[in-house]
Amino acid sequence: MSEQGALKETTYREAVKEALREALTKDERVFLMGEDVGHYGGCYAVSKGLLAEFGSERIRDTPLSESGFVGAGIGAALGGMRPIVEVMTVNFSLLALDQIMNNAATIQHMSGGLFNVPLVIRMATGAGKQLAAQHAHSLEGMYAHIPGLRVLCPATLEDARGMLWTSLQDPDPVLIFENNTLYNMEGTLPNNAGAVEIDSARVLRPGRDITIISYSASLYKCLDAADELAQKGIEAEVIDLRTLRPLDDATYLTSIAKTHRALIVDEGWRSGSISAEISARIMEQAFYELDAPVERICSAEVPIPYAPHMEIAALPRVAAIIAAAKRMVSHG
Amino acid sequence: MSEQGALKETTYREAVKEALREALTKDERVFLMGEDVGHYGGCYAVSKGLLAEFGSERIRDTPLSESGFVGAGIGAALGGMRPIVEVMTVNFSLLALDQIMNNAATIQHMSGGLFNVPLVIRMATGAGKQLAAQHAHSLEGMYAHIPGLRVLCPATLEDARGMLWTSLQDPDPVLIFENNTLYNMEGTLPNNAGAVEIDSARVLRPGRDITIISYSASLYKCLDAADELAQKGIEAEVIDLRTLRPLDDATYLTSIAKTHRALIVDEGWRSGSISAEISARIMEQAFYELDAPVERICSAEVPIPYAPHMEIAALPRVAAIIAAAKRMVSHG
Amino acid sequence: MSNIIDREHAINQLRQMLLIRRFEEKSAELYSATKIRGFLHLYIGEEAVAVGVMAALAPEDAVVATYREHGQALARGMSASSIMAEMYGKQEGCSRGRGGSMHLFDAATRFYGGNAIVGGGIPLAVGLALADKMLDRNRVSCCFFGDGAVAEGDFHEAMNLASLWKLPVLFICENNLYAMGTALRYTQAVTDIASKAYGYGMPAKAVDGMDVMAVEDAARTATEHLHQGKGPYFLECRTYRFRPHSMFDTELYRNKEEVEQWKKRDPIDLLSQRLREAGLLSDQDWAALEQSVAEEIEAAVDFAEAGTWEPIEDLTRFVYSERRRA
Amino acid sequence: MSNIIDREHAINQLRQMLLIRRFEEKSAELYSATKIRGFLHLYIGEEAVAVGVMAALAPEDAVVATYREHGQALARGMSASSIMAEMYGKQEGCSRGRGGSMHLFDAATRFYGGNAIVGGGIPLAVGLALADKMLDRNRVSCCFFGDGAVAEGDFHEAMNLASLWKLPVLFICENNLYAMGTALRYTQAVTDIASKAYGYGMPAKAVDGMDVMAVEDAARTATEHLHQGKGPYFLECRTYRFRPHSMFDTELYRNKEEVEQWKKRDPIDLLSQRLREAGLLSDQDWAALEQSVAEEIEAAVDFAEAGTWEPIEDLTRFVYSERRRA
Ligand SMILES: Cc1ncc(C[n+]2csc(CCOP(=O)(O)OP(=O)(O)O)c2C)c(N)n1
Ligand SMILES: Cc1ncc(C[n+]2csc(CCOP(=O)(O)OP(=O)(O)O)c2C)c(N)n1
Ligand SMILES: [Mg+2]
Ligand SMILES: [Mg+2]
Repeated sequence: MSEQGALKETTYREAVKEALREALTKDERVFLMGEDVGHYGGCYAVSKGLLAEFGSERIRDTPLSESGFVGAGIGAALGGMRPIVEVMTVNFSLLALDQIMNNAATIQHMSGGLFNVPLVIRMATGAGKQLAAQHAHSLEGMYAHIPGLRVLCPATLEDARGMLWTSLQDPDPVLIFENNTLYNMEGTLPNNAGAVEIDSARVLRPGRDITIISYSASLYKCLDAADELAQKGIEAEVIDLRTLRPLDDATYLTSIAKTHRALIVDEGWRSGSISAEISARIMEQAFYELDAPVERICSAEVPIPYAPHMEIAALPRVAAIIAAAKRMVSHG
Repeated sequence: MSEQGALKETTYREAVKEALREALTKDERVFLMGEDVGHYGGCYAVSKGLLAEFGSERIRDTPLSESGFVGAGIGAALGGMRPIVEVMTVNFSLLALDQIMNNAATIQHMSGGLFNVPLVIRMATGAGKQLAAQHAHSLEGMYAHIPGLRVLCPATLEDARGMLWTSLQDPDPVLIFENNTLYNMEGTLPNNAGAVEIDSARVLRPGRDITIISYSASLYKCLDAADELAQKGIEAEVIDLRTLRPLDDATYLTSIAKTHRALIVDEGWRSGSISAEISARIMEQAFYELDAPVERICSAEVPIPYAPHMEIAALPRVAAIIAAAKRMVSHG
Repeated sequence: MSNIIDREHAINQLRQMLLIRRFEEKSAELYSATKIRGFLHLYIGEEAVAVGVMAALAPEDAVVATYREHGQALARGMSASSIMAEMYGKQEGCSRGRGGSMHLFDAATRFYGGNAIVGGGIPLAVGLALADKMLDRNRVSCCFFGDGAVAEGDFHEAMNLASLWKLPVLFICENNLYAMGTALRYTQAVTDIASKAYGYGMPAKAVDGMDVMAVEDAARTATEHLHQGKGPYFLECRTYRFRPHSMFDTELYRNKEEVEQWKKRDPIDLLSQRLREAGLLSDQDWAALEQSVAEEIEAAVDFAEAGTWEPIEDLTRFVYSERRRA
Repeated sequence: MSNIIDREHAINQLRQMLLIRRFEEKSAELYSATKIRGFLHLYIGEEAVAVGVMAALAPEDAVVATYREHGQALARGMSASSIMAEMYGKQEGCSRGRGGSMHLFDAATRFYGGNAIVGGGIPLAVGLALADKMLDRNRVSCCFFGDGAVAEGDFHEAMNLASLWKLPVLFICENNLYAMGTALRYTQAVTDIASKAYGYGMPAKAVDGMDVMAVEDAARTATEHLHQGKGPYFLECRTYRFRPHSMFDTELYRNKEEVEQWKKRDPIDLLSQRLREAGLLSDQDWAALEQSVAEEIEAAVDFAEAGTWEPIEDLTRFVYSERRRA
């Protein structure tokens, strides 16, 4: 960490844009490609203004051809460029999953190390805006199942600003998931904010009684819950996983060695979620540390409905986190 | 179970073909569609002969358009047919995942129950034939993450013969995964073999010392391991999950209440596998029953290599199952 | 122009376009009032396409639409009330409040949804047509999609399947020149969309999508072709979106002049003028139309307002069918 | 026929085709001997396509191929030894024994693999060409794919992207009339594949894929077009697979007569006859060719036999790069 510069007010959206601007400025091989990143300004206004700044070759609008332009991004990476491919949202990335799993994640191993794919793919993820079943998936956990990929989930302004550059230095494909509800999040960043490491999880809030493990937007529900729990005298330690693949086990295991209780909060569907993987790893590596079984709070296993009350009911809630934490701490 | 008829020698391949023949004969709305199911006779010879028997309308060769013909299968199901769509192997199904997740699995909930999708999708899965990274995926666990789908993994001749008809009676989309190494498996079936229930797991081998939970081809490694363990005086109970979604928790929980130890064997990549989900559920529902932490034996987290020794090294091995079981039983 | 003679029909077409227009103007209002949430994609300017095409379909035909489907749903005969209630998220809505604006469904009119994955609905129409063919039902499956969808693999695969298997699919491309904020010239190497049908051996026609009668004529020609079992038909309707792509769009990608030019060809004005010139539409007629449309929409809003919320306990219903094992 | 004058070149083309032929005959033998496992897709009968096209490529150009790529790899200049060792699964193989027959890779010749997902390699070629264009390198990216791949969405999306962005991609469709066991007439509504290029605004030509000189001429015309920055070019090579799709194929879908008819147009016979008629190939010349090819293949087999197994501890190497953070 270089010395911190003066703080400036900003938003998650601006932080991502700053990261893009920095990358495009520093490295000529970097370009941004995706649907509506140019003339429209980005579906979430993240790339607004960059077309004028960097031109249509480097801020490249694509047709609706997710598989085609993700595959083209892989090829461009093989050809010496450093593409940032934006898939508008994770919901549409299923159309490109064959390219991501069978090419991007596989070529290096399958070629015996001859070729690597320095590609960054950004996508918006998550529910919360009443966009209904086909626009509310949280599939970052599913992507974390695939060997050969790195999966990042920037939850803070610092990570939104800093993870992109580090990802671009990585010789392998990196997926960055930006939760759509975070773009308007406000906060401050040092003027000289820049690259951050992407290998470890971070303790967002220290505590002694229970470890709450989460990532992305759900973290803020965990922090709210932790505040309320504190008033009840329960000190929850909140951990931001930051990177879903490869997982940093050490950080949460260290915490559990202290708290002896773990609760995982995950916006993905419960069965086969990344939270299941973490629970299984705790079982395998910290079984004898546990004073209570690890619990999970995930989204209901339903396509996310449009109606506001139904959508809220389908997602992890602060009240549920508090209730679970209390139960776990009181018992055992 | 109706009274058992005389036994006849058969194979897994023949059992699936018999199931197809029965379905095509009994229900005019049933048809089989996929790549090379007709003139070629099926890439694994499963549908060999059916074209001559049922004609090219009902044994329908498709172009290489996985997304297109899976989507067409969904539409045909909505239109009153009972399509059996064969996706040659799970490796290619990624191209159709958008249709499977965003349409087949979602339409009923999203339409408030107005429309349902009575579609069966069959695919071959698994490694073991030196087909290398793009032809050796085991992604049934990934599909089991998706609400709205039923995911079946017939491991026995009985299930290969019986699961299809039951699936066709289901008003919702059912995915049937046939491990490619099982097609040549020989055995006997009663002449009157037919539909089987698809809701519950089954104890393949009773035991008192440890519960080994698995599905599909890996089960045979578990059974071999169990035989060897028996010689060492360790009685392993082997459970065939049969259905990965929805999971039948009761069967393995009942077993664990007896053995107090659970080992899960899964050909999928370890992180985020179905075995993680099962481990997490045991944590949540049987924590206090456990005398040792639940363990998992999965495939190495690598694209499956071509070289024979490397492929074997990447997959679950009998020796590893035995070693883990011994360690778990001896300890704690 | 044959239809002009049939005044009743023409007036009905005009009323349907007006209903869509006013319904969406009201929806935009209600969006600002936060009664409607999520994405709201307005069809304003494109009404002639849905109204013209639906006039050529029979009740037993099937329709698959996109997330911009209020027009198709209304023109197909779904009630404004059930659609408005859906956008309110009320359980009296056509999809129980689960789908919202992008996912309107209706069994009675065989309306297979609002699909919000661009191109994702096209293969469904192929399958619906396949079912009809295999069950010897002489019906049409009609799918609507935009110019942007033409770049998707699903478009290509579905076009080939429908033509290869000679299925009765009516492909309606609503070419409004933009895919969200990306102009057609930035998404297609060949911007003459209808011409692409020939690569699939499919008859195709491009029609003025602002002229409801031209659209209806072309659609009737198409459905006749389909009913003769000659395989699919492709119809490109050249139209324009007067409003932003969705309520979040700041329209940086097109200029006001272009929009104004197209507004001069407003499909509702075009038809009403034609009727007036033919002496078939008086000021009173028009006022009466506006009146009845206003009443229908008011009733729809009242219905939606009076609607109830689906109980949260029902959240997990319909993930799987309740009558397990058909 | 201009090339016929260049005897040396013609003989070299003949030798390359012969090398591929004998290499694959040997591979089939070794497959039966279980030295080679997995899928083995033979190119026998189609040699003129790879040999003709590669002659038009420069060393700095890039190639993306399919799982049926022994011919492309050899014609591109990869050593028979590294390919044979790969099929043996030895670490001296071009892909360390990890890829096998379907996944041959080589950095020196910019051979970006054997891709076993039908159509999956096509977008990669588009990206490779995009990189060249953005880096102002006047190079060609050439992708090979079969008639079956034309039905895939990836084909459609990649064709449009390449043409839209005027990228130097050479699309080579190896039309051998079958996708595995499914005849072209069962996979394409329009079986004239070259004609599809026009829907993407791409120049295209169909050429006799059994005539190596015709293929080379057409490929040179194509690469000239590409080097002038005029965008992509589509070349359909009409050829035929003499052998089964893979070693498991029982060929129920085609009859012996058809195969025999095509064998009369064996690309190797065609060229050698032409050379003999022109008095440019003597029996001794032929014997010498066979001899040198046999020696090269024997050496390759020896190399593969002598090869070593990658240590199992290396299994997890190259999932991620070892030099983390370039
Ligand atoms: C597969 C997919 N990619 C991207 C999107 C986001 N998106 C929604 S509408 C749209 C533009 C579609 O344009 P067009 O097909 O012309 O239809 P129009 O909106 O003009 O009616 C985009 C990019 C999506 N919904 N689905
Ligand atoms: C996406 C995908 N679907 C199916 C397969 C199985 N498969 C392998 S080769 C093949 C036929 C391909 O035919 P074509 O493109 O004409 O190439 P050819 O084998 O004739 O050279 C099929 C169906 C695959 N490998 N990938
Ligand atoms: Mg449009
Ligand atoms: Mg072929």
